[in-house]
Amino acid sequence: MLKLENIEAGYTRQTIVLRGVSLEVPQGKIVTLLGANGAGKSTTLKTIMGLIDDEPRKGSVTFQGNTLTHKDTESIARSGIALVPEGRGMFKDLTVFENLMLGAYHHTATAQSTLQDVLKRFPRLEERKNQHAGTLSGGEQQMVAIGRALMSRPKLILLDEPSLGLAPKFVQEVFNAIASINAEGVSVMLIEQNAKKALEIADYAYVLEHGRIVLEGTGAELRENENVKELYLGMTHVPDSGVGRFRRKRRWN
Amino acid sequence: MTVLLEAKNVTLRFGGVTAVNDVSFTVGANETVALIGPNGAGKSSLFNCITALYKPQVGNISFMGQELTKTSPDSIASLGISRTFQNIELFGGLTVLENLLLGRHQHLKVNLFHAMLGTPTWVKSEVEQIKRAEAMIELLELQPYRDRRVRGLPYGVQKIVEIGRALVSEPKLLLMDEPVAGLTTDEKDELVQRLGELKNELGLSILLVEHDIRVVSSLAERIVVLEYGRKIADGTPEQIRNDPVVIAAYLGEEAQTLEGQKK
Amino acid sequence: MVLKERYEQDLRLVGSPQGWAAFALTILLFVLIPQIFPAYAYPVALFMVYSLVAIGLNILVGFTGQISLGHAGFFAIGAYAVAKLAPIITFPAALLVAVVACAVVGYLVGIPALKLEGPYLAIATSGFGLAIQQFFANTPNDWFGGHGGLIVEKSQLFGDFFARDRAYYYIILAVVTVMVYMAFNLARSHIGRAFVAVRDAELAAQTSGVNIAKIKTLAFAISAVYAGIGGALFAPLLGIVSPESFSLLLSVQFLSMIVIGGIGTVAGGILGAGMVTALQDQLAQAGGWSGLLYGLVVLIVMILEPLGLYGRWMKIKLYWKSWPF
Amino acid sequence: MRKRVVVGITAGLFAIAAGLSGMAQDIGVTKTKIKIGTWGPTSGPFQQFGRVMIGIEALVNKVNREGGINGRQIELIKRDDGYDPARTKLVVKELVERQGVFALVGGVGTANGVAILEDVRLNQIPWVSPATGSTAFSQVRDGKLRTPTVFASYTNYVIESILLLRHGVNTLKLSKIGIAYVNNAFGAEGLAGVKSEIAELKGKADLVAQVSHEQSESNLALQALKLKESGAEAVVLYTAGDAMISLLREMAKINYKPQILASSVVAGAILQAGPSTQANGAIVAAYIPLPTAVLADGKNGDPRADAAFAELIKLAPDAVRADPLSTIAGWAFAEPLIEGLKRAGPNLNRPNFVKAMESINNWKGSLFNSLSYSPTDRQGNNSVFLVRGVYAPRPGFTAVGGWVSFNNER
Amino acid sequence: MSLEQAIRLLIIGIEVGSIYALVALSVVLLYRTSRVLNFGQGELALLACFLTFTLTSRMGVPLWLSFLAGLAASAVAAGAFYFFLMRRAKAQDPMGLLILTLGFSLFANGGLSLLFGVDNKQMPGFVDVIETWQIGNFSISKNSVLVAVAGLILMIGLYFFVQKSKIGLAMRAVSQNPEVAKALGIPVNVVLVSSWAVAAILGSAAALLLAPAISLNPSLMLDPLNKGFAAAVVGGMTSLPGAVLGGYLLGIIEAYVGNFVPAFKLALAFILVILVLVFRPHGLLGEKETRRA
Repeated sequence: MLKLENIEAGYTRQTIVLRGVSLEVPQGKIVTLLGANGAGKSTTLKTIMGLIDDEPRKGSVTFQGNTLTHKDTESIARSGIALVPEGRGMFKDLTVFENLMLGAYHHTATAQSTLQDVLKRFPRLEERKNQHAGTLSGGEQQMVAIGRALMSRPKLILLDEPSLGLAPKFVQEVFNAIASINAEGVSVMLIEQNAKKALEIADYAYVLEHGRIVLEGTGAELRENENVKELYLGMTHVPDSGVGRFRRKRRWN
Repeated sequence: MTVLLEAKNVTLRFGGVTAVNDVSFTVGANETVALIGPNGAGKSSLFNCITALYKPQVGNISFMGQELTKTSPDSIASLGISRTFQNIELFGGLTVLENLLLGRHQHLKVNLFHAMLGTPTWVKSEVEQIKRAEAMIELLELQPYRDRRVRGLPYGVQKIVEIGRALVSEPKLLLMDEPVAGLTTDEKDELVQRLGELKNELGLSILLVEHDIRVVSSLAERIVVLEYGRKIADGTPEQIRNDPVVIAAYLGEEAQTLEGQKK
Repeated sequence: MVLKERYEQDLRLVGSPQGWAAFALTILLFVLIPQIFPAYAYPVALFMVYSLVAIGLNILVGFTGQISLGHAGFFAIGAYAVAKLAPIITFPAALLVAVVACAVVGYLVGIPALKLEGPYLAIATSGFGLAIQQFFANTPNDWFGGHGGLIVEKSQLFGDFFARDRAYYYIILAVVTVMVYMAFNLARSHIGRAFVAVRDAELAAQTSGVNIAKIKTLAFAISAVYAGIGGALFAPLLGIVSPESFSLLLSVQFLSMIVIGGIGTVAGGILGAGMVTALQDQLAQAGGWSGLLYGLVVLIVMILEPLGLYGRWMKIKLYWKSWPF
Repeated sequence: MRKRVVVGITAGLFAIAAGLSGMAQDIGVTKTKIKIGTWGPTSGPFQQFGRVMIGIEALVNKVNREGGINGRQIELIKRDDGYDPARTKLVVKELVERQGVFALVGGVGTANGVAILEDVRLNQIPWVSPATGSTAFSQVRDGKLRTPTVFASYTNYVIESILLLRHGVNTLKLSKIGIAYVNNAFGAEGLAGVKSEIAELKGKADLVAQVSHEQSESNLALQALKLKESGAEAVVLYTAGDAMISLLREMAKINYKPQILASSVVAGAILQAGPSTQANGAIVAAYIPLPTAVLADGKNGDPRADAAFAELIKLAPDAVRADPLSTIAGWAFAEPLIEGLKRAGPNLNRPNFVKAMESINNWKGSLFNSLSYSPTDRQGNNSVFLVRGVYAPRPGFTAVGGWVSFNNER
Repeated sequence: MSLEQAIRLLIIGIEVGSIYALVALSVVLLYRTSRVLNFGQGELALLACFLTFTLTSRMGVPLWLSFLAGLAASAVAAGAFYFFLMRRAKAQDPMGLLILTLGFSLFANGGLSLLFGVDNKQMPGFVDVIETWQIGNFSISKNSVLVAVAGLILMIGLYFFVQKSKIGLAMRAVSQNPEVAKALGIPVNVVLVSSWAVAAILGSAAALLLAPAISLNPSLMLDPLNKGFAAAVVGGMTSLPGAVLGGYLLGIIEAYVGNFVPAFKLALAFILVILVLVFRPHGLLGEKETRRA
């Protein structure tokens, strides 16, 4: 459905963040992209959405057979991709209702019925409809962000760190919501720090390191991979105090 | 163990909202204490009270017998407290070396005129600070970045620079606000490891706010749990893990997974 | 021992032999200008005066990140101090008064400015500039000459010899050299670092032991002193101080100097002052087109070179890495 | 000691300059050419004042076409200073030191002119007709002329305002006087003149209101109200042009109808304020006689002025249409310069020229009432030509009794 | 002070305040969406005035038509300035953009002076500026009423535009978080261009209302723009109601205080600014801005 081929991108001409990233999100699946801060996860999403001017410098992005490379964000969004941005991207001084309606900017005709669907999915938002988004709790804001993305009836939804900064009990709620949206046929691309949770619901996963895909496989495969276990799942114990481990080399096979 | 930092009945209100409600706790010499709790529990507010950025309405905080609620934020450093921030607060326009020199700011007693005229007194004092900063650069293996502007350095390096800036001021107590947020597990482990070493080497006390339970339990000797501005528990990691109040309020199933892992 | 030497070398303003050569050449050039190109003595003197103001403004705007649209006010205080007092207490003493007055006023303006940011500070400081202008204009005529201003005769202050711009030029050169030297020193000292720290991360600066209020008001005071000394040198150079000269337009012109020259560096202020003075000098021949052309130059610089001339220079320097300085 | 050195240097410089440019000739003078500099704002908020330069240029062109002066063509170099004194000095320095002009003519603005006065004094640069009515250009200090190479031909504002007020009080029999002025040197001199004359008049008239406005202020509703409250029967105007238009309209709004006595500077604006304001009937001081073409009824013009104006309208039609008064003023300012150059003869140098200028006595040219200089006096003109603004049959002026001169003795 | 005088001063205050409020609104509207203080606002308004003047007085086009043409021209010019210059400038920090608008202001003022001349022109108005209505023995100027009413209508219109229209909602979204708005598929460039256009229309409307009462020349907008900035700051740079409040407050205070201490009338606006900011650093109705990513 969504296909990235050999993407090279960065923010200024001198720097390069993505060095040939290729990945695929098949129809109706959840694909997760793991990686450390600065590995290029958010850059990948921004490149897909056309949010960085004149990028990617190399490679192509195709969505349902149409190329998205160097199209403007507006038409990319209209083609059926919705983004749930990092940090939830609330319009804090607008009401929950207004936030949601902005998601349906190009879908005025279906806005009302979609709104009913979204409110059914997140009943708590119904109560807070006329409240300013900034006054909501982190978990509720994340619901608004996801709901807002759904307002455009997307075929693919991109989520950038949806669990970041949420208390553990909200995290589960968010992941449940993602799974249920996917169950209704929306494809999902998920970027997460919380690798354990992400791998639980993902059909397929990629690991990004320094702008390259270093590992890929099904969710189950990656859960069992030793390196992933050590670096992202934290399954091994912190060794007792020793020396010389400060900047250890990583070993990828 | 001698008590270094003591907070007594601290209450902080913003308008009608009570951010911190009657919280008391202590940090002993060469002890690591973690503050945990859900978002909005008042952890950062408490931090800001200790660094005198906020003034609590009730209660007092003393550090080695010195009342902190009555001082200004910039004199905290000279008392021997330094801190790092949740979303890295570095001086992006300055080099790594200059960032570390800023950490020495409180030790600089040279006045404006010496500086503007570039007198030998100024050169002497500056050289002394550079030496200290240089030592810290070596300790943290930051040599490759010494003269690079901090803006644009990798995230992980920035985290280290920030810690370096906090340490170069020779604090007795280091406050760290989510030191491992945004790092990979690998990097987290390394940092935890390193902090443990530094703590022993420098005889530091550490007070940290952290979400990552794993980091907290491996680093902290004692954990203070906050919820809605109140302290709901205070004890060793072991005690906290088994505290039913904490489990209900915060950990939820996470605690169980953690338990599972331990086994 | 070796290490120590290296640190001290780091702290020298001019390090390499090539650097020294360039430094000496620059000084020599400035000394010789009135002799070789006497017709340019006045424009270069004016440029030096403006450089001081631009350096000062850059310390405030570029280093600490506080905008000011009111530096014409400090410039005016310096100018009036000399215009009024120099005939009574001699020029050096009047210059000293200008320094003290600007330091005090700059400090006082800095206090309310602590709470303000962005456009609020811009408009509030423009208000300060206006208030100073109105003060000099509306006080009784025997104080500061009211709207007509005060005439400053160099011949009265220095005798007929220094009344010539070519001679007075050297007085300006001496003062400006000292002030520029001090600015370069300040920029790389712990105080200069603290200025930048306050701009980049106020909270962290504070917890590192920087007293924000003190450092910000200090920046205001130093900035005001530079502008004030500029004004003090300007008054005899021009020969008249009148309130209408110290308008918002002048403050805007100062600001455009540092933006054109390069924000946040001492050299940027100097380059910008040079550029603006040269433009004024050259565009006078363009008749009705001069306003349009000046605007056009500003537009082009801002559209193409965000770091100003100094930024462009640094890029060229990077390109010609082998070039001595 | 120092003085002797300076004199020596100056003399030396003169000697060199003279040597370089042929025996008796001076800087900016060759066998075929005389370089003359002028400046004014042609950018920024005050650029309409720059139109004076067009009038100067028109006269210079005419003289050149007729063969120049003693075989020499005049090369006029114009510069824009944006009305900023620091830039004035910049451009005048350029004119004098890089272009090497022989003399300066015109030059708009009081502070602007003062900024170059010391240079003019030290370098003995001839300067004819600073385009401002300030008293600073004809100063006498310790019984000596401060700037002996400067020749003012503009009736200064103090004299102008006194003459206006005298007309109001003595001829129109008005006794409650108000003044509106702009907060700058021009306004201050107008105010000073009015105040001194009120004192002279010893109770025949009172100053019942004085209101001011800032240069940037263009809405004078408050000032109009204040003047009305004071009950002033006559209002003397030393304001900026656009502010005056606002003032007159605001007066009309509140139905307040005093006699207006306006400075020459706002004469142009009087014709733009509109027929239903007090501009209609305002007494205006002009420093030159008005040509028939400018007069509303086409009568009473001065034939000399008519001739000059006819030339001017051919040479600079656009400028004349837009602002006849400033343009013709430029012409007037240049006239004494031309006369001086003629009188100095073929052996043209600065000392000769200054002597020639000093010989001008009760000279009328084509536009002045009477222009006189002497070795002790550089304020050549003390007269104004009073006119009245009218709007029918077309906007313009009618003459009111011709020239009035200032006579201190009275 | 007599009652009559008090009322007269109030009328002057409201009339002037309407102009200030309109200019302040345009300043705030732009600041909210683009984080820019636009010093070129005055020249955009001048363009509208000069065009209206030329069309009506020189070419005989009906006044209302020229009026609309003037507004449209300045809207187009503003949109183009944003789209072709502001958006592409490499200096995207607030200071650089501020200087960019200053450069534009100098450039445009020079250009307009060359094109239309520098002399005072009589701008035609919908009513004769000095005609009055007589209410008892109290006269009120038709123009003052026109200015106040037209100002009010424009402000209400702006309110509905920003609060109720789709593009208004998008403007508010962009003002808070342009990046996210863009990612949602909101045409950010269209929104920004329209906010520049609407701001230009407000500023131009103020100038077109003001010009008939005084005279049209290239420095027409110097003072109103300064006061508009001051009013915007007094009200709070982020608040549209604040701009209106600031404008009227400044106009009225200036009228009363200026009546007693005329010498400091010009500085008054800024004294008010400083007084307000000392107690409320973000203006009367403004809020502290959250830092944008």
